[in-house]
Amino acid sequence: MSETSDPKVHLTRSHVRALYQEMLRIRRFEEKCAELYTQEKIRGFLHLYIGEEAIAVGVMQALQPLDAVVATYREHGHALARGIEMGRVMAEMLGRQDGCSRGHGGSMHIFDAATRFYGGNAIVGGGLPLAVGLALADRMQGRPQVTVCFFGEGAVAEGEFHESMNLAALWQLPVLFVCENNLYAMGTALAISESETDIHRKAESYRMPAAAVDGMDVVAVETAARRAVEAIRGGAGPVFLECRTYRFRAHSMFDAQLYRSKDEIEAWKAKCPIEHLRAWALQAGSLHAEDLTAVEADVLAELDAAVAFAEASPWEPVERLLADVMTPEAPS
Amino acid sequence: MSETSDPKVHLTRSHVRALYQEMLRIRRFEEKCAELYTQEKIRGFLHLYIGEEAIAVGVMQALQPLDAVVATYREHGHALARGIEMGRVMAEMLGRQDGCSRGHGGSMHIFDAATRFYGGNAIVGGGLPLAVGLALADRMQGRPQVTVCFFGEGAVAEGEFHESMNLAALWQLPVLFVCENNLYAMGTALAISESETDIHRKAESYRMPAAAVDGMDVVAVETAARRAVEAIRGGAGPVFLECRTYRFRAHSMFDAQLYRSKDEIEAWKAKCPIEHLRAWALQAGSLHAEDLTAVEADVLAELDAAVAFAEASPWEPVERLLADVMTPEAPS
Amino acid sequence: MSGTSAGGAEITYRDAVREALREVLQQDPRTFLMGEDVGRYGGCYAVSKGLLDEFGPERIRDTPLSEAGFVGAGIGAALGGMRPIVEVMTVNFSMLCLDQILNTAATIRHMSGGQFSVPLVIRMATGAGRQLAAQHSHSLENWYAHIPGIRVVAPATVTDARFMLRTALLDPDPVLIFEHVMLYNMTGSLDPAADPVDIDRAAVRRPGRDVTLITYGGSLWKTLVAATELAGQGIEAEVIDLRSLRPLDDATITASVRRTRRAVIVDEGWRSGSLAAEISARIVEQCFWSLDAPVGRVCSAEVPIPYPKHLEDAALPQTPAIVAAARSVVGR
Amino acid sequence: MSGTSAGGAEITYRDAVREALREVLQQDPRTFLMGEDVGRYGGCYAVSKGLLDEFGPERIRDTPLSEAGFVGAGIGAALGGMRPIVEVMTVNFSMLCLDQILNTAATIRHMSGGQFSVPLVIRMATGAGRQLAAQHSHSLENWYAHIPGIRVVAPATVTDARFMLRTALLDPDPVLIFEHVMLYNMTGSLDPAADPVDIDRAAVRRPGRDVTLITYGGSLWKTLVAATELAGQGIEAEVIDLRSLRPLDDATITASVRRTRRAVIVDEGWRSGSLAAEISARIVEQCFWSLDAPVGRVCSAEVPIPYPKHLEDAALPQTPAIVAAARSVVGR
Ligand SMILES: Cc1ncc(C[n+]2csc(CCOP(=O)(O)OP(=O)(O)O)c2C)c(N)n1
Ligand SMILES: Cc1ncc(C[n+]2csc(CCOP(=O)(O)OP(=O)(O)O)c2C)c(N)n1
Ligand SMILES: [Mg+2]
Ligand SMILES: [Mg+2]
Repeated sequence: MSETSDPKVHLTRSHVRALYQEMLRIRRFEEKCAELYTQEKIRGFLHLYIGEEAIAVGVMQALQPLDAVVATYREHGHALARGIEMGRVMAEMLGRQDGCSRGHGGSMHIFDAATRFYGGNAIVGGGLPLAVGLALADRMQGRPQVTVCFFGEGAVAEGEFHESMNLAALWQLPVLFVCENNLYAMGTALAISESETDIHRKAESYRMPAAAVDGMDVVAVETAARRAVEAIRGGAGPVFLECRTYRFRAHSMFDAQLYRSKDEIEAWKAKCPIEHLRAWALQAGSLHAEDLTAVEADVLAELDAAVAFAEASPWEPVERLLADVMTPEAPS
Repeated sequence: MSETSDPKVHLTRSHVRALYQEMLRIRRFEEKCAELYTQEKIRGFLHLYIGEEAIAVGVMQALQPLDAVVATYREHGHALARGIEMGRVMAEMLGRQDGCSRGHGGSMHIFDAATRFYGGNAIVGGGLPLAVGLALADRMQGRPQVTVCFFGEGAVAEGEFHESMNLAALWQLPVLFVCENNLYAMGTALAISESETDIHRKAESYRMPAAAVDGMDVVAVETAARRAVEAIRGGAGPVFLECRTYRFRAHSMFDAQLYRSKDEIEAWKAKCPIEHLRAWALQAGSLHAEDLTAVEADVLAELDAAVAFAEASPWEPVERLLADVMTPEAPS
Repeated sequence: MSGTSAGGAEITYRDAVREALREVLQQDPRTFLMGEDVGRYGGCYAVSKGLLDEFGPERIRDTPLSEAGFVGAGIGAALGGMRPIVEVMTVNFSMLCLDQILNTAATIRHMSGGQFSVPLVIRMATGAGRQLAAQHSHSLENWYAHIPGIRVVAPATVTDARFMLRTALLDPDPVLIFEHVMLYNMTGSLDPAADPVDIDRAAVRRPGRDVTLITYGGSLWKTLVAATELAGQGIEAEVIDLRSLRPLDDATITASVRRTRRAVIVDEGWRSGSLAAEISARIVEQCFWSLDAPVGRVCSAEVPIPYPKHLEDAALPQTPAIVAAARSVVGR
Repeated sequence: MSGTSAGGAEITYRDAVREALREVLQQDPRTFLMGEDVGRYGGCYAVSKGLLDEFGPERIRDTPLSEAGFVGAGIGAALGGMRPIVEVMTVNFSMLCLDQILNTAATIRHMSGGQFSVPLVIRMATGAGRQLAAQHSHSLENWYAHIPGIRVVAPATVTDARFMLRTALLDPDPVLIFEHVMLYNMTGSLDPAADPVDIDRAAVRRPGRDVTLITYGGSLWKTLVAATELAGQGIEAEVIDLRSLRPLDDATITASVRRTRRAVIVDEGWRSGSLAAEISARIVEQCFWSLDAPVGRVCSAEVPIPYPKHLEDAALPQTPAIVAAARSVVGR
């Protein structure tokens, strides 16, 4: 585990436990989702975040309640780490009325007004301009808030990435861009999609401060995120963080993974962020075996309750099919 | 005038004269266009290149007949320098049948199959992907050709710029990207549109070799272009050239130029590429006063003939309104 | 052309739009105008001239050439509590931000289960008639009118240009305002009774009993001229200005057609797949048994709009064609 | 679902598309397939699986996530003498390259006065039914069918999936091929007589005398089921598969409707501004005096498609609605 000189990351027992628990919540939640998918209770596209949990968990530590979050279609982890109730996220996965988006969106479209969680966007790169605008609104209204925008390294090739980076840097907006570089966009390896594979160096061409961080190390991510968010909140303009990571599972449930080797997958699995934190915490004495057991039990209890809540939730009645297309109270 | 160590640019009398004449052709042509615009013989948007002639003329020196050119809506200079007959370009300005695009396109849409001149594109940034594809076709067919793509610095903010730069660099395609940085996109100064105002540095983030060159110096442009085209033809992949220049006239005929000062305009006019070459050539003895007179006379004769040709050209008959929407010989 | 209604103050359409902008900017600090060259240049069509001095560069915000970026930023800013007015210079360029409009602005309310509204106004210039040729002359309002989750309006009179914006800004959902380029120079008198205006209802601009002519935007004036001509031939045409293209005001249309038993739709969009087709289909669905003749359509020829005046004129709906179509359905 | 026609070989729609690709790749060295994940991943819907091994990475070209870039590159490559087949994963993503399709591919022939053709094929998946929710489920074929300068086809049978591609590649102009996502797994038998196929004409998939049901793509099969059901109720429906959406085959439609005197159009697009509207308008224009009832439309509800199965089903045209609409126009 990386040592940190930043005073902001206090590796107290409770904090280490929280980091561990947050990552485990995501892991167990998604393992359950995969199971529910095979049972056909979850349908459509399901993109698992397994292996990448340290990023969402690390970054969210740096946020305040009124900060905003924009994520992608691989956003269960972000939703949970941001504090959306697991039951509501699970209900969304099942398409139920108590889902955080009333079940309209499913896996790819998780939204939550209370935590300023703006999706859940299944257009690669589509969330970046939104983040720019959210930050612009905060700035124009004099609010000291930060918008965090998560996206994959595949999105870097999109025009919307480029336009958003320039706007944010030009207008010096309070955005933290977090690139989750898991080396593949579906089956397309980074070297097949970018002429410059050192992604964080691209930020320099917008004069945006950037850093690369080990995305398998939750403390490293938290440290980098805290530093960045502090700078942004202080008015330094946008910051770019490239988190180097790997998805342990297929891109979605339809992927035969012809494009990468078992060896490569195994090598990365050995860097599992959860295992990594556990081993370090046990060795450092931050956590004891009974803490781990207790955390696991907590998580499983939460998960069971979430599934039960979701399965008990009603379906949106067909009469509401058109209800949320336009705001009802539109004038005239 | 910049000295050149590149053996490829031979400043023989005839070459200097040709450079001078080419620039003067563009200048006089466009002055005439402005006049014809006030006479309402040319309509629509008219974007003059006056002040920027050194770029088109310098770059075209480096091309072979089978190379391809992609330009913008400010492309009269490129069309003339590429060798499209002045009469056909003028007829296009007037919307006549003998125009190089049968008059369909006018000022913004000059095309010519014979010289592989692919427009004439009035969507800012829209030509860049096209250039990538033309180069891809050459490469896939084993042809040693280069595609030159001209665009303004305003286009750099567009997503299509970003996607095209990456594709060209990733696939190592034979494209010369020529950014005509005249400091303004309509009324928007560079510093208001780009967080990184040193445009050629943006090319580095695609790992594309780049250079900035004095766009008011035709020899400097030719030198840089020859060097780049030679490298590209040799298989080095794409190259980016930023030519620093200024438009002496308004953006189009509707522009009150509220956004820049008279002083700034005058300062740049003092760097006029044509005056600049003339003064240098006279001093160096490459050209004599009578050469200049002869060139001016040649150009005016060509221009008069072009206008006469254009004005004598018939209108496309209304019956052909739909004729060029689809290729007539489409199967089935 | 004169857009005279009742006896109010004379004003140009351009000034009416500017006054509308000034008013909302003065009244609501959450409002700002953003787009290419809206500030220092004064607007591509001089609509926003002077506003920069009055409201400053934060609220009259010049953007880089990044249509997806700044439209997306407008969506984000709306989500963040602002009331952005985004200007897209010309509907052809809006192809570059259609992803943001369709996949985000129009969709996020539904996807989020009704949690988020996007109180955004997008203004675009549309239409032909200025000899701007194949990439600046289209009328794609029909595409936008196809999208659930947004509202689309087309002010054809100075009164609507002056007052629709305020109502649009009160709407919690995205509203697109289409301004036909040929209207900006039109003078008309403001209807003092029109404030506040609804933006849902079509208006009968001329009563008549023999045939209903349905149109919107720039074609309204050609249609009114045709109606006058028809009156001279003993045919009293009722002229409906749709005003709102989504939703369509079926009640006004069907009430008129049931009375006149004949209808012609005049729409500058290309014929196949035009908005006119939708109106025709609705008339047939709702008034079939009242119809005494097939519903007529006068639309643009299916060609990218050509540059020369005679061909541009031939491509667009013109008064003689409207008269002919009306006579044909009336049968004399 | 089974797409059986005559007694040829059984094949899935997916395999039929793949065989079509293999054939053209083998026969014409100018042909190549380009798009996101067409190579190493094997295609988002597994259509191109195996082709990379057979044809190599130059001709089965994985692209970065840059829709505008690689579609534009396809246009350029077509201009440069290649015969590109560009795959856009899903029609929703095609918003990102619509500028290139509308403003360049469809327009360059006209703008250039007929000098340049763009022999490009673009394939896109379209439609709903897989619970992919609000950003992956739309049917925007109507938008493309509105654009002059391109051809749009929608193979609904395995035979058309197998043979339309070859004809499309022979076309000197851009052809868009829409493949409905629900068809890929469908099995049918290849019509051995169908080769070579025209791509201009609609096909009568079922003869009938009482009502004409007009449809295309994924809705064909629901419509045929409805026709069978109607037959059980004594109503003989003729079913027309449009096959070509631009141009529309008016002759086949009007011949049928003049005979049956009644028509219903089934179209998965949102109702307002649907392709169904255009067909309805044409029927009224061309067959008004033969019609015994208003033309019916069965379209999608005007809502971004919801995720849960029951709501998705409710949003889309289904067999009972088709039966009901047919009964309603038949009046029993
Ligand atoms: C504009 C667009 N193009 C293509 C897709 C299909 N698609 C979905 S996810 C994905 C890969 C994205 O990769 P990356 O950005 O690296 O994120 P990751 O999935 O690795 O987290 C693709 C191509 C899409 N959703 N949107
Ligand atoms: C996509 C798009 N957006 C906006 C415009 C309107 N427009 C035409 S030229 C221009 C300025 C372009 O500036 P630059 O690229 O620097 O080229 P320059 O005109 O200076 O040669 C703008 C904004 C356009 N034609 N296309
Ligand atoms: Mg990735
Ligand atoms: Mg410029």
